[in-house]
Amino acid sequence: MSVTSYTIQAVFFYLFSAVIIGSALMVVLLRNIVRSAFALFFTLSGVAGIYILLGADFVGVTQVLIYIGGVLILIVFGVMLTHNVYSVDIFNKLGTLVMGTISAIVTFTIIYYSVKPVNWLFIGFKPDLPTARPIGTQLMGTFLLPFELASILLVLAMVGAAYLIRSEVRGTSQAGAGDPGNEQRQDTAGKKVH
Amino acid sequence: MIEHMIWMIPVLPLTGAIINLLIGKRLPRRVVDSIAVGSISLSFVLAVTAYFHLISLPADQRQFTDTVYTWIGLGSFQVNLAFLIDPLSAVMILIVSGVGSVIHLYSVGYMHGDKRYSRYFAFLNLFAFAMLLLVLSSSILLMFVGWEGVGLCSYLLIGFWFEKIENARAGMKAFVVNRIGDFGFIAGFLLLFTTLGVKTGIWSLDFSVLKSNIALVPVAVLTATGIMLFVGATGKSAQIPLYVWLPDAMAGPTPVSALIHAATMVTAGVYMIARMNFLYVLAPDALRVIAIVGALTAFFAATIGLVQNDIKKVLAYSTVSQLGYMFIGVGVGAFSAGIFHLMTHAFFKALLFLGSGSVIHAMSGEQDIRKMGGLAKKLPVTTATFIIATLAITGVPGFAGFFSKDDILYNAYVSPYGGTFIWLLGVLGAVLTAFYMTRLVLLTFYGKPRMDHHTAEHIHESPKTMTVPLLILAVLSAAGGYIGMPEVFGVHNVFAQFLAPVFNSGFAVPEGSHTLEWTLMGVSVLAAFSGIGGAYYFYAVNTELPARMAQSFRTAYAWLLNKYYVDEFYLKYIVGGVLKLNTILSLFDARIIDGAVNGAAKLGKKLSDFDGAFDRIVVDGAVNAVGDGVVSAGGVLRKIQTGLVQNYLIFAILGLALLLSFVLL
Amino acid sequence: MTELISRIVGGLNTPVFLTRFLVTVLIMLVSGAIVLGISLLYEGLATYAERKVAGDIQARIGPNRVGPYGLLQFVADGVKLLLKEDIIPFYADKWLFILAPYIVFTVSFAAFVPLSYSDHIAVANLNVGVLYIIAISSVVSMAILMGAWGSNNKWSLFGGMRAVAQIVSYEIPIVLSLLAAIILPASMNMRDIIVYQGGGLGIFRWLVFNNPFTFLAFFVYFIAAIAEVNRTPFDIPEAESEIVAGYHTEYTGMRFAFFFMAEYGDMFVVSAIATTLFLGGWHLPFIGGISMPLWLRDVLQVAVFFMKVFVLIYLMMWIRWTLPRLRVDQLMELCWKYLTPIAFFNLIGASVWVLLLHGRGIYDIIARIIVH
Amino acid sequence: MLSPISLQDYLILSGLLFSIGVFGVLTRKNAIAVLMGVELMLNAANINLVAFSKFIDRGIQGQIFALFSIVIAAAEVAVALAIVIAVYKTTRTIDLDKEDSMKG
Repeated sequence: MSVTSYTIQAVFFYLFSAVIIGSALMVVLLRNIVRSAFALFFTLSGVAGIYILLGADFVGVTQVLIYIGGVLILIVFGVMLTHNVYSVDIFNKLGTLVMGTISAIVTFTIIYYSVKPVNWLFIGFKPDLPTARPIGTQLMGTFLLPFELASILLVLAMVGAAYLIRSEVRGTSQAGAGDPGNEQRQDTAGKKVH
Repeated sequence: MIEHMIWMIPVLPLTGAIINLLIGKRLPRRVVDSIAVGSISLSFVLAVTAYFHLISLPADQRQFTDTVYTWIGLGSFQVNLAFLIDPLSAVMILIVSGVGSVIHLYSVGYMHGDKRYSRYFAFLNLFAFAMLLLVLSSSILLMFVGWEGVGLCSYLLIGFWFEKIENARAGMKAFVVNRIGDFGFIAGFLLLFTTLGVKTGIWSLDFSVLKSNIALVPVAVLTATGIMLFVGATGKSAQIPLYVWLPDAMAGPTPVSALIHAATMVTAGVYMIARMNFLYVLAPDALRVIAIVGALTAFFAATIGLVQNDIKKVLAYSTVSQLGYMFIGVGVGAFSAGIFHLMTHAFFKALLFLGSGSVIHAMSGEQDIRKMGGLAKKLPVTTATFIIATLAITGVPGFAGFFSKDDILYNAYVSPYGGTFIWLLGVLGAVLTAFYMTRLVLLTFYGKPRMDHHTAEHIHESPKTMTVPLLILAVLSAAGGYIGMPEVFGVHNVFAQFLAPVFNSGFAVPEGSHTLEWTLMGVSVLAAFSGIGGAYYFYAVNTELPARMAQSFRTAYAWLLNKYYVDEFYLKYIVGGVLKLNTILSLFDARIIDGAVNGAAKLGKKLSDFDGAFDRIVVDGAVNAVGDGVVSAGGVLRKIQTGLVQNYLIFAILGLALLLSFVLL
Repeated sequence: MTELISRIVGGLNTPVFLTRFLVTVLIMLVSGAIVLGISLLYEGLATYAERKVAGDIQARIGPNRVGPYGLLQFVADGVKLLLKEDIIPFYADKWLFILAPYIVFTVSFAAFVPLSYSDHIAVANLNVGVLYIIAISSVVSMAILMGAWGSNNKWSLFGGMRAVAQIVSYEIPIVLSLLAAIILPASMNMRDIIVYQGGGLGIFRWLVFNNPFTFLAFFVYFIAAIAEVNRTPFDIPEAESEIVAGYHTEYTGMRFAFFFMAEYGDMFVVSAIATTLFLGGWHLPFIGGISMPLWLRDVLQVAVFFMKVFVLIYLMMWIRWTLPRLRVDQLMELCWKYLTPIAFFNLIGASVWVLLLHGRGIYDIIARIIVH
Repeated sequence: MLSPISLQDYLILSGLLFSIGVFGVLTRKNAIAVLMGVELMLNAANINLVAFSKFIDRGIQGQIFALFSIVIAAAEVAVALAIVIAVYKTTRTIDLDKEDSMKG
């Protein structure tokens, strides 16, 4: 590794860090929650960049695929489905704000002082080899059980989420089945909402 | 191959029963009876196959077991669902499925107009299943399942026409009386089971295991067990004192009477004792009891049969009497003679019942022989076959009953458990049997017609499905005895030889001389002919004599006609006694036990009143004081509980920070 | 090119590490600029081609005024779009409204990066190339949503929602059918995949002809890819008759052009993936074995690659001007009830094939049988 | 000239990101905004995992852990959003200050 590549790495590291920290601050500080959600896009992209900088190309691409293509879309949809974006003040009362700030600073202080003085056990230089194949091999070998469990977890989460969302819809669809008492029931349901 | 298809023999009728029970109502009648007759006939075919397989083996290896699965497995105690085929059970399944098939076929004609057609055949198939299970089982427990199963089917079929209350009552009577016997049966095999288990550590109900270890059980226990099992047999096989249900059981359809109450189920007791022969040969006292009870029943039932007027009642008492002969046979240790008579009796008694059914069918339901007569011309087939059966049961030489009855009487005479007394009762019974059977034939088929005009017009021979079974059984009744011809005729007793491996328990009835055998045979033949002749004199030559006899021996006649008032005796003293005991016990309950309980309760209430006051003032006061303290403290502390998750998180993070700062600093 | 740049930079009197740093940065910039230029040219020509094809199919002439055969029409269009008034709706969320087209264009442009144009020409030879393109194209949905929300227009929002639902759904059959092909070369590197398809007469080793399952996978992929780039018959996100113009209703001038160019860029990318994974990439058919100068070979390979891509793009245009649009429910039904299950079982079948026959193709097997 | 990037730098970056996430979780009123804070924290943790994988892991187990973490995050956000939407349907709000039915 030449000095140049160190330098280039450093440049990119600081670039990505700036993007991450800046957009993360936007995520937590912006008053418009939709903009928060889109700011999260830059944070996640920056983190993906950090991964690639660390030689983890597969993880980086997966980060883009799952976090940006999946999680973030879900969050934006969630915002759109539940939003009273412009009417609700997004921040809590001042007391909570102060306490939250203190907590965040205390957290960072603790992390900083527990990371900084440690003499980490480095293994020395490690070239950035392709990772896709070893990850695949290990997922199908050493980590087969967690891999399968993760798939089960995903199915359960999907079914659970669908159930949670559908639980209310089911009542109305039953009422819409066309029985005689149907209209009246819908009327009362409508009154309850208003 | 056939060794592993034994399970199908009972399962086939079961399948038929299930199909007919579940969907029989929706099937056409032709399909219903095809299923029923087909399943039992297939069983018969399998039974014949199994029989031929058995005789292809060497004589000492004629036994195999088809284990289907382990029914109960508790450590070393195992009951397998296993079917045992040996010469004894082979004979039995041949009789049950063979006679059963014939009677199923007969039922197709007899029941053709019945509204519960499919149910009838379902029950009949179910009975066949239970009976085959009984005779095929390789352990007492499984046998008991079949034993109870046939009892159940008997109950269901006796009360088949339950619209008439007497029929339903008859069914219940049969069931209750059978239960009394079953109690003895259960007690018997449990006593044997526990004694053997405690004494030797062999916990088993398997026949083969019991057989090889029976010598380890004390003779007293064996005798007790034998008598208890015999109590079970008296219930199922209608012996004194539990015979009373069988005549009433004639309330069921006639094919049922033929199959269940003549040919198969009632012989279960005989089969059971033959199956347990290894036990009985070690318990001679039990054998003596059996022989005496059998002999008494044989004579006693025959006397009642003399004067009955209902055609089926006569046959019912005749059945009781013949069962008594079988018990004489097994009771004197001549098991193969008993089984032989069981077989021949199955043929001719089934034939008699089916013939009577044919008569009843022709008479539009009339069963009283005083209103019959002269039917011979109109019912030629029925008459001919009925007469063959009568000749067989009376013991006319050459017919099946002759050989078997003679075998029993001979053995009763020479056996150490028998003796002159039992033999004499048997011979007298034979005279009476010949008498009442001849009376029955003469009154029914000959003489002047005594029925009303309307009935007479409708008399007709039965359809083919009914006469063909009659013919089959007639052939068997006439010729079936030759397989058991005694050695005195210069041939081998094939039947006894075939069964010999089952009964080789180290006991043999001593051989008498040929002269003695010829003499005894002569006495039997004489007895038969004297009975026939007497009856002929009374009912064909001098037809007024019976009425005059009844007049002059009025008391005796009344006793006989009312069956010695046994039913009334049971009702008054046993049932009544139980009811009285019941009253006394309930009084005891109400006065003494309830009184004690109530007194205790009153005392408890007083005590609890005092305790309650203490509770209210002292304990509650303390508890309330604590509670109030907690409530006021909680009122202060609940302020922290904002219900906002973020506040909790702040506390959690600051608390964690505090902890970590201890670690880091 | 690297030498050229380093010589230029070396002329400046700077410290060594800075020199090298500048070289690296410049290489990045220049190669980016080349790709950008080519892709812009391509996109311009593609709009021209689209109009010509449409004209052809509808028995018209198409653009024919600007330049010979109307070839310079796209230049005129570009100038017109640049000069148009740039309108930002008053109630729009300005940040998001402005940002969205750039992200869309950047992302579609970024998908060109791992493509392998010839044996030696590629912007970056990524080890996770295929996965990278899939990941990057899923970002498009995010950017479309951004613009749709930012427009503050209900047609835009409907179009954006539809686009996201469509892209997210059709990603599944795409990934599954691509997997069926990838398991044979066992690599996600574009160049490795193409190299795997070399040899023979040049077409029999193509993955599309490798076995029945890859053959089916190609069609599943191509159908799903048309939906992924929102073209007719799957253009419900911008269905004119229903929701005006979908998520770019409010966009004008150059911002609109970015969306427009992104669509043609996406077409190129999905066709290039199909070419790379199924159709043998830059392998020269029939004449691959003949020896020739390296530069000639590279030029021919690039030509072959582009030819295949253009054939596929022409197919897409053909389909666009021939078939009517699907309804939303039909669209989702096609994806979830047909393409996804087919692709899924296809993947299983392909895996079994690879497992049982050790990755041998159908022609290898036939050849083996004939030889024996 | 910039010094080479060490493990500490990555860890401090992740610590910073984590603290920002904590701030977001603690101070935001909107439930989905809180969820975004959680995502920031998860990403910070993943940076740690991958950085450790680069610097002190001989294999690539750290990266595999990160992959699992990403998968679990996806499941988590799906369920969390479903809960949020279910809550929204019943209470017509996702303002966490108003979700205080557990108040003592």
